[in-house]
Amino acid sequence: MSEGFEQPVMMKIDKIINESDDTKSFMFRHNLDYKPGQFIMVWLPGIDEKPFAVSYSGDDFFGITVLERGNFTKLMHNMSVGEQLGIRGPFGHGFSIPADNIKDGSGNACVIGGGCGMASLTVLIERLQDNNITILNGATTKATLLFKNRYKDITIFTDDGSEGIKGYPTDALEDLHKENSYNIIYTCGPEIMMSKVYEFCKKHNIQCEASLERYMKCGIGICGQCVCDGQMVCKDGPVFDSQALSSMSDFGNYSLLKSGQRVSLKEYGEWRGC
Amino acid sequence: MSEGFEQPVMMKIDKIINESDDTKSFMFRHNLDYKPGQFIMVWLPGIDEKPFAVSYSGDDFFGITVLERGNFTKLMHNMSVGEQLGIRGPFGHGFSIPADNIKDGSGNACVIGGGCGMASLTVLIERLQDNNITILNGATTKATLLFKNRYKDITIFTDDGSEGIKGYPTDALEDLHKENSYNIIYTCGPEIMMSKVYEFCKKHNIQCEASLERYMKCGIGICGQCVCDGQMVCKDGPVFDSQALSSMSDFGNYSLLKSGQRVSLKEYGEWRGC
Amino acid sequence: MTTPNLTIDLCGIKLSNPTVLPSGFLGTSKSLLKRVADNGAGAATIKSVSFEPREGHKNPTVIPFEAGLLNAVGYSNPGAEETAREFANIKDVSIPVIASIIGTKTDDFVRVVDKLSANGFSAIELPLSCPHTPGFGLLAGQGTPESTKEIVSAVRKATELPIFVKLSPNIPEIGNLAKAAEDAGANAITAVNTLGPGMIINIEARKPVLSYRVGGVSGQALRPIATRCVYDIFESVKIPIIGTGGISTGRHAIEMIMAGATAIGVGTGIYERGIDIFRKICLEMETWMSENNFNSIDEMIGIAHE
Amino acid sequence: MTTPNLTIDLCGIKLSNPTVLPSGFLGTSKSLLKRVADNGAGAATIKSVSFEPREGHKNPTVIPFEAGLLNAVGYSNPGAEETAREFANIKDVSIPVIASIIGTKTDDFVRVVDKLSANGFSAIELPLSCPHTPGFGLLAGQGTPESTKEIVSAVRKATELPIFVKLSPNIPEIGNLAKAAEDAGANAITAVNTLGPGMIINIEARKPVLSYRVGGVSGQALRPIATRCVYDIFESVKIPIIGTGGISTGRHAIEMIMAGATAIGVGTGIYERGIDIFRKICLEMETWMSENNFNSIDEMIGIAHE
Ligand SMILES: Cc1cc2nc3c(=O)[nH]c(=O)nc-3n(C[C@H](O)[C@H](O)[C@H](O)COP(=O)(O)OP(=O)(O)OC[C@H]3O[C@@H](n4cnc5c(N)ncnc54)[C@H](O)[C@@H]3O)c2cc1C
Ligand SMILES: Cc1cc2nc3c(=O)[nH]c(=O)nc-3n(C[C@H](O)[C@H](O)[C@H](O)COP(=O)(O)OP(=O)(O)OC[C@H]3O[C@@H](n4cnc5c(N)ncnc54)[C@H](O)[C@@H]3O)c2cc1C
Ligand SMILES: Cc1cc2nc3c(=O)[nH]c(=O)nc-3n(C[C@H](O)[C@H](O)[C@H](O)COP(=O)(O)O)c2cc1C
Ligand SMILES: Cc1cc2nc3c(=O)[nH]c(=O)nc-3n(C[C@H](O)[C@H](O)[C@H](O)COP(=O)(O)O)c2cc1C
Ligand code: FES
Ligand code: FES
Repeated sequence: MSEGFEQPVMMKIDKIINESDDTKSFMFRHNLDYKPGQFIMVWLPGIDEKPFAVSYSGDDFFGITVLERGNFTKLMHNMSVGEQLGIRGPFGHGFSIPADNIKDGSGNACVIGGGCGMASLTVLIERLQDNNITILNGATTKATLLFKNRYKDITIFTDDGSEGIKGYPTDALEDLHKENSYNIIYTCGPEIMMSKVYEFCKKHNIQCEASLERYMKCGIGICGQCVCDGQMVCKDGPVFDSQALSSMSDFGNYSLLKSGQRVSLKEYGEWRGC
Repeated sequence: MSEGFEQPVMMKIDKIINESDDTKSFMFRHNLDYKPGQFIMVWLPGIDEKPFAVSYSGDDFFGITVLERGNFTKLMHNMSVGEQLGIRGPFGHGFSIPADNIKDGSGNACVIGGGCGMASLTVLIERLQDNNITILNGATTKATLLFKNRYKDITIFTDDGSEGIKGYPTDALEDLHKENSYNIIYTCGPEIMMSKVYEFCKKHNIQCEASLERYMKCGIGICGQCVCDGQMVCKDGPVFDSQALSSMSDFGNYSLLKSGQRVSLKEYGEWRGC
Repeated sequence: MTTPNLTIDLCGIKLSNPTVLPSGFLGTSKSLLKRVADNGAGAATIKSVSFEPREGHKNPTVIPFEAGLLNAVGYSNPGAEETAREFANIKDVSIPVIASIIGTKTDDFVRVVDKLSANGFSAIELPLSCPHTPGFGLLAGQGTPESTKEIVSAVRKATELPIFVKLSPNIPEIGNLAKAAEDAGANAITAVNTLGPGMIINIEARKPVLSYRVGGVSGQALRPIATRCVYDIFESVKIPIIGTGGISTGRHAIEMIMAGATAIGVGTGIYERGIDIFRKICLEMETWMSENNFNSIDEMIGIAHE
Repeated sequence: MTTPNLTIDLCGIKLSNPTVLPSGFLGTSKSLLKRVADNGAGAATIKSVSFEPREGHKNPTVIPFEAGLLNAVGYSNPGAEETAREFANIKDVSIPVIASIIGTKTDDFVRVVDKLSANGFSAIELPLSCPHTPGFGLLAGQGTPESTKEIVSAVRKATELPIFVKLSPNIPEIGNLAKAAEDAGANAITAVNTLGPGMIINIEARKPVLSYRVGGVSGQALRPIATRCVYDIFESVKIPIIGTGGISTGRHAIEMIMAGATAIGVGTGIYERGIDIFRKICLEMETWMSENNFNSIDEMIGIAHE
């Protein structure tokens, strides 16, 4: 059972931050016992409920960062300070911090975020401050870049070169690893990107931890909706390590639609978009 | 809620002691967290369930003492070592030990038992060993006397004079109190006897604690069956102090039958007997 | 900020707060009703009474389990005559007292109502819904719209007092049944009686624990179902509802009121939180209402339907 | 002392132990069924499948409360064709797998059975009992003896596989319904589906939490009622019963078996104790059976009736 909220608790929006053209953060005055990589379910009463990562976390506040993508996120984007959202969770297993192999501070870690996947990585990055870390942040274009000013040492990539380096963050990995010799790479973003990171890690024998996304219903590991090869992303994940990923042939390939139909990630992405 | 067993737990009879012609004790190997004066409910599966006091209590055992009176106790008396009884509880509030007014060891206490009411007092007597106590034990006749050899300093009374002093223990109170100047008197037995003890205490301004008996159903303070003037004997009692007793005009007078009908204690006693 | 007003008007009966002691809990004597009143209840119901006395089932009759209580008391009661005596001058109790009346035939109900007519009860409750006593409630076919109409109409003729009809959560179309009661002249619906019945077996004894083997389920297990029943009934009738089932906190009480209840019954909660649960629930309601800008119970009734 | 034997024969299907994954839990993919098998389940049921795909209700669809879960998933499933594909060669899963089939009309059931005929399922389960999905189960009148007979007879003609009929705990005369199923050719009864429905309202939001507003109750709240249902059914039929509802320990499992179950379903327990609950329950059963001198499940079935 979860140690957090089993049922949604209504919380007032305390502040709204415009993170980019299509992304806002919603801040709440509440101390959430949250481990980076876990997620919460956000409820719009009478409408729907969806999973989100926690992107801000402090002693008396937390926040989530939401890309406007469909009806639900649109309704959220139309909300104002003082209005309430239902929050339950946190659920699932987060990242290992610090990972065993960098506990003594000698090792190096790399964090790679893609798109709004960065939202799952921000609290992780803050918890890793005492370690040697490289932060890579990719986006399609300048206007959708998230958190570019939140950290000093962050390397930015855009598909169109409108800001930072033109290209994917994964393109830079080979060189960076030669220089820094990573012990662990944490990643969250489009699954095709994470799958590339995982393959890279496998090749170089680096520990990899990736945060997966699947459509969720119960969020508590009973309905089987979020399955990825015998793993429940909501409960066994959403963060999986190299060992788990190696046995998940659906990773990077398949996901279930709301009906339970198993489709390619491309098809899932198209459905998920609206 | 009770800290003991909410539902009956089956326990094997470990030993059976013949206490008198018509009374047996049943011993169980279990450490029951029991305060003197509390009671347990004893279940004969498929038959009935009745309240009993705990008359033996140790680190790894406890026992109850049962007068054969009707069908239920007859069935119990026919049971053998190794057979099982269902036990739930303990329930209710017990005696105050040591009572505030004898905490420093300077005061005197008197314990007065009548008939199988002695069963409610034995563990109390053992817990009071370090204090100055007088123990009075009354019975109709020698053959029904309980625990006469269990304590060194015990004064025995029988109605017919077949053992000890002829008469009621209450008859001796006046003299004993002159000698010992009691701070508290504990009592359990026929309500007519307890009522006399209470009146005596009131007259001499002695604290009194009496353990009442009423027919019980739920045993957990919700059904109202065991009511005695707004008090639930199962939950607020079975032990009541002078202050509580003073506001209970039913004490010594009325009790409810199984149907809930309020009758004189005499009528109750006749029904209760079978 | 002013303290929220917890008073309600329950079909003409004024209650200082919405908490009601339901039938079967502590309602065996006037002395206990006084104690319940002292502990903050807004109203109280006596243990259900039949014309003739009944001993009820053997013990165990009530047994706690993880999610509430299982009971098969079997409607033990001293009969109408003795009940009239025990609860004489019931106005001595400082809160309204409701007489719960049972019968196996329509006539029985009327005979009991007559016997109690001089007592001064504030209302008559008809539990047409016990799931585990042969000859009564569901086991006597009293849970149908037809028999509900028949019994309510007969009692309607016999008394001027408000009539509460107590329904079973086992009825699928509970709204229809409530409507039948309303049409026949009921002034309020008590929803709900216990659920099931259920059974708990002691595996060492290899026997059901209750001597009657099965019993009605109350408490937490019942609460979501009671809430749904109240929600459904609220959409079907105009008369007020006494929402009963698993309420043990102020939040639970408010949930039931938002589903459509005007008053709320608190039975099994007494086991969980003690006899002063009525006062506790009222305090919790007041605090929540202040924090959430509600001034009265009326403002909250049924608002989950909007 | 020899270890007790947990194997059972469920109308010809051999199970290594009596624990069964009920429909709606984890049964969305073959990979999860394998995992359930690895965690010690004796058999597993797939998520109920209709002929056409169904998206089900919006979230929240499942919500925990103090005494179990409330759910209104709305029978989401990818339809018969896709299900046949996902569960192709189901014998790859090391335990017997049961196909749960739903339909709004008798014909639908048969069409799904036909689609799945080549998969290698061990049995067909017909849940004629969902309390909260329009067009299905109770809301489609499938909980009557007549419609039960009609559907079971039709499926009986379409398959040689054992047929399990899953009943609702809401049915008062559940024994009669089980008998109707048996008479029509059912080989086992699964008892029970979820109870209610129930409702939970979030008082700050002033709205029911489930997007469908109401949902079926499972878990602890359901257990005494499920036990009573199994007890009643055991007295009415000769075919075996899969007792389901609130089981989360070995003691609960044995209680259900003593009430009359041959196998036991474990759903909500997964939430309470994790996916390895099947193994935990088996261990607890073994320990208890050793201590209480039972050598096999058969010796315990229905002994609470003696
Ligand atoms: C655990 C978890 C939590 C989540 N929490 C949130 C949340 O809090 N809020 C929210 O709104 N969503 C959340 N999501 C959703 C998820 O982040 C997005 O669905 C995903 O990042 C796609 O985002 P996008 O649409 O911006 O991606 P896109 O714009 O399609 O891609 C973003 C970037 O990813 C990289 N990339 C894309 N394709 C490739 C490729 N082929 N190879 C290498 N790199 C590539 C590029 O840098 C690209 O710019 C969460 C997901 C997960 C797994
Ligand atoms: C809390 C509690 C726990 C109990 N637990 C048990 C239990 O464990 N086992 C069990 O079997 N029963 C138990 N009882 C039952 C109870 O003890 C008996 O019902 C009661 O003592 C009568 O017993 P009896 O039939 O032996 O009394 P009787 O034989 O009628 O009387 C016993 C003695 O009481 C005295 N007495 C009687 N009448 C008077 C009078 N008018 N004035 C002064 N003294 C008088 C006399 O000394 C007489 O000999 C319990 C009762 C209570 C209150
Ligand atoms: C021990 C017990 C006895 C009951 N007796 C009666 C009764 O006599 N008449 C009646 O209408 N309801 C009776 N009920 C049902 C309650 O009045 C109430 O409807 C039910 O317990 C649900 O409320 P709760 O969950 O708050 O207890 C009884 C319930 C219990 C637990
Ligand atoms: C989330 C959820 C989904 C369910 N889906 C189905 C289903 O599709 N078909 C079905 O027959 N029963 C379904 N059920 C009912 C279960 O199979 C089971 O009968 C019920 O939950 C009682 O068992 P439990 O208390 O062990 O969970 C579902 C239950 C839950 C909680
Ligand atoms: S969302 Fe239900 S198991 Fe993960
Ligand atoms: S026996 Fe039920 S209240 Fe005491």
